[in-house]
Amino acid sequence: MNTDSENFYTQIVNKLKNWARINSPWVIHFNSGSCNGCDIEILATLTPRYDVERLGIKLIGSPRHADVLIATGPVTLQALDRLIRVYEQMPDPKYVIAVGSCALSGGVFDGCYSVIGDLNKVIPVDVYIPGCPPRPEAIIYGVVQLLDSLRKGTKPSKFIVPNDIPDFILKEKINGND
Amino acid sequence: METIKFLESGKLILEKWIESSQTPDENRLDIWISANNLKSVVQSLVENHWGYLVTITGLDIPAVYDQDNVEIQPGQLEALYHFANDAAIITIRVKVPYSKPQIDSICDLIPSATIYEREVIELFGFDLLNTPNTEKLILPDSWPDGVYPLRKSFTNLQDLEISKKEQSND
Amino acid sequence: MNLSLHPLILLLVFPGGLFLMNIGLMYEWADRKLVARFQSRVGPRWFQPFADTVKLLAKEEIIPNGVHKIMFQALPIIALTGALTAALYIPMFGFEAAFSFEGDLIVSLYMLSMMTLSIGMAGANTLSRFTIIGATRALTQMFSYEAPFLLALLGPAIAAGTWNIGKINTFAGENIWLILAQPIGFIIAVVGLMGKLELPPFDSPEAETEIVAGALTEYSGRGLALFHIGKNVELVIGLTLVVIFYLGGIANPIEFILKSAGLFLVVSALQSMFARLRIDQTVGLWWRLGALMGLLQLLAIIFGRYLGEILR
Amino acid sequence: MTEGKKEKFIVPIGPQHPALKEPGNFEFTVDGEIVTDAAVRLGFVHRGIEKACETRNYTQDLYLLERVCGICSHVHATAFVLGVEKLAGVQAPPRAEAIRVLAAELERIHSHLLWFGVAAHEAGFDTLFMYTWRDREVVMDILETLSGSRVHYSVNVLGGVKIDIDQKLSDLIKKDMDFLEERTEHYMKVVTTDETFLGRTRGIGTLSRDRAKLLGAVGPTARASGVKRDIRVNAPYSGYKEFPVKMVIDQTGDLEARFVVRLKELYESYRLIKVILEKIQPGDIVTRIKRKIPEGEVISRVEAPRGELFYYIKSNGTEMPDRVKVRTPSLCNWGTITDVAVGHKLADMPMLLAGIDPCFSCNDRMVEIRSDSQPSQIMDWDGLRKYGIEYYK
Repeated sequence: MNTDSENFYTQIVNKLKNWARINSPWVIHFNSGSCNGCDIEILATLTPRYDVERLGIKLIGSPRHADVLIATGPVTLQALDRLIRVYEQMPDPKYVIAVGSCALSGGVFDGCYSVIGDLNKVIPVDVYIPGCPPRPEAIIYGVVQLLDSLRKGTKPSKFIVPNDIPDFILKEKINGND
Repeated sequence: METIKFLESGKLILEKWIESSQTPDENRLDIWISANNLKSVVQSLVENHWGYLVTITGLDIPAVYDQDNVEIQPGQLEALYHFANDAAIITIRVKVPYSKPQIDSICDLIPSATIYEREVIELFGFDLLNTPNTEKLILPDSWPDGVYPLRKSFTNLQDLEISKKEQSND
Repeated sequence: MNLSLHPLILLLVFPGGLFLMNIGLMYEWADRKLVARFQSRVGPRWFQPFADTVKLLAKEEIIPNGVHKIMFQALPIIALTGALTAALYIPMFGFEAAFSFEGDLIVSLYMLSMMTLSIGMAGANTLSRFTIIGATRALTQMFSYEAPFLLALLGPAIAAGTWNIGKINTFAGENIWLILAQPIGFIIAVVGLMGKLELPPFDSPEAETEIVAGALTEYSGRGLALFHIGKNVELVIGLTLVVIFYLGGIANPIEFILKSAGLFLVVSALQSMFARLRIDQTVGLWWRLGALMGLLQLLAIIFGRYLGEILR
Repeated sequence: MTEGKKEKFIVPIGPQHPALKEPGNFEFTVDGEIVTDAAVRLGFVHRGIEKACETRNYTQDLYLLERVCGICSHVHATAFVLGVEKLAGVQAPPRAEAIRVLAAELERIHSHLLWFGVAAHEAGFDTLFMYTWRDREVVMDILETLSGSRVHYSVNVLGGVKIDIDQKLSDLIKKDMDFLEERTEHYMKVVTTDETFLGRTRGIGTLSRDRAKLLGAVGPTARASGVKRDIRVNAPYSGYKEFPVKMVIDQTGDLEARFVVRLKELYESYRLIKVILEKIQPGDIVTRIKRKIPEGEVISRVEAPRGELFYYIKSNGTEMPDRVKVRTPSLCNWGTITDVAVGHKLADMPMLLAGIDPCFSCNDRMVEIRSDSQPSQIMDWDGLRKYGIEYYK
């Protein structure tokens, strides 16, 4: 009886923890050699048109406060140490999202002498978002995929966000102009 | 027409140091000078308020070998100092050999040149005399000394390690 | 509501503790939502601050190298306790205060300052440069807004002729709203409150563009959560104080909610309207303008009372 | 603290720093809140593209160079394309030149609005940041409709452009320009009248005209100090010969002037885009160009949103360039930062940095492309490369 009720309480606490984690991912952004394209699009997700705060996502500055690391760029040798340090400074549990072709494979910079090329060689990545750069919608979709996998209780299996999000905004605009 | 006037006045200023010159484009003038004269050339340009320093470009001219692997022409480095005045561009070109790649720093004349100088020091291995700052600017901290990525002989860091190992094996 | 409850219950359940924390979280949500709406965004969902707090509590707490460990862990608790204790002297939600005595205004104000003090010490305790600069700024700012804020609250106190928050509340309820009688004091009090809570534009102690997250940069998990809660509690108390003093007091919960909401709207609008002030600009503003205006108003009130007594 | 024992410590801003969405390390030595020394360390985005480019031909390099910078990708491509076209002796058709200018001006609008938002954010004025970025989405939509991508437009190809505009799009752009003009008026008012904002910009970071000239400042930074440097006017290239722009100049040289100059440039861009859309002539948009570019050297200068962009391209007669040197505008403006920073408050630093509109990716590009004489070598995979090297030894 005693152990049962204990189990019950731990279950509830765990559920609550998980719920909180899903609903409050604080994100830190690190640029390790990106061309800015991805960084701008990440920043754009904060702005009125996309507004990720409605999902509880908050972009913060200190790695100590962060849950999710969004890294862009092909990991240059100079940024390597910092990237690892930022990752290590983050308290557990922590997740990593790689944004942009460069962080996936090196992109156009693959094979350059001062570039490692694949974020996964340096730190474990949970979600990849391809695109050069991915649209803000794709980035939000990637984060939501991470949250979904948390909801299911699994650490996200390597999930790659498809890059075929329809350009509904454009079509709307042009059609509206007719 | 102004451009041509600018170029002519520039040529006039620099006349006594010119070793050879050419005009590859209507708004450009390339001037070869000897490395010793660089400072006086730049000084006269600055004093006459002829344009501003756009950048310093480094070029690597690798050594040429004949079939028997004998060096016909030793490897050279070339530094190009681009000065622009509206549309007119004067390029001052200095050639130095690999063995003694020494050029006078022009930072005391043009303070902003330090960034360009650090760049060519790192990437080409120029030896800029009296340049105020030789700390690494662009390359990673872990970069090995004496390896200049923009020289033609450099291919890749991994290859560098392989060839080092091979040398030690020999 | 004069039940004789154990002081610990008063501190931990109502009016302090659980109740205040939850109200604080609601306030934070309202604040963020309003700012988001002013910035033409959708803004967070209603349970957002709650989720943030639970998540932070559940997270690993990293104690950085080179800090005084006990201090590092104790400071968030001290900060929160200070804020909660202050709540005991304030007639929350239209109920009477848990404790009250002549002079509790001063006590509660200084309990509120514990928060800033703890943040300052927390910043100085960690070895990061950002935290040290953040701590310096937090303390500098405290020294500058504290005096004008106190002067602004002193006005109503003198008008009411008492140092007891409860009595001031009754006085405010019976007389004309003091915002009309002492408009300058009201402005200083609201702006002072924003300075106290380090809300924009007075958020240079935690200016993320300059010094990451200020004094709290190195805090993670539980410590950060406690500081957050403490800040929210302070927000509740601060707003309540201003409502009591300047908006005609609070006699019942409905009045409390309506008046607080109104004041909140003003504070949020002010937050989103200005660029961040530099720390020296903040200090300058407070001492040159705030303190002077506060003093002027105080003199006017004293003179008015004196005049009134002569006429009588 | 006793006298003479003032503690100084270094506050690094970056490389991972919320103010700068891009890395770059500034070390400010601080005495209290006052900055006493400033140093810069770049290289966090140094990708050293050149080695991977050894086997890339001119067309591939075009796409690579676009990715030097995600904000001003079009100007990089334009500078490269103009240089290569000059080397090859090819002239792009007038319609193509006009479209290049159109894209460049749209990019300038997007870049300036982006910068304006970021600068407002540095100033702690998040509402303004949100508003500008909301309006920026209008330009992003135009660019996306025009080219299919929000960031790397790939408008240019060697010998012309690959996108065309039709009447419908042109009407849409005109309408949006009117909208943006109205919004910019509003921002202008904020920048010149809002007290808290002026407190952060007026009289801060003043760069005198002589200093700006000596330090080789370019772009809006130089123009805010009264230096007449604008390649679009000084040495008109591409479509700017046909569609001239006016140079925007301010004299004060402080942060406020830089804000004003950039906002005024926005007006100029709106006007120019409307003119182009009115006057653009029908015709081809691309001419043929040979894969092999004749031997030679060329200098190509264009005006990026941040200032003068300089390309030096050396060709050796093959399909691949021998050397490409890129000098980006931000690099020139670094000098001004280290010069101006001393004596200011730490709180002003983000604003100062933002004032020059730094672009770290640009600085660290070093896309120095050279070619070896073995074009057939496949260099993409490590194993193959090592095999290749050993084979050729």
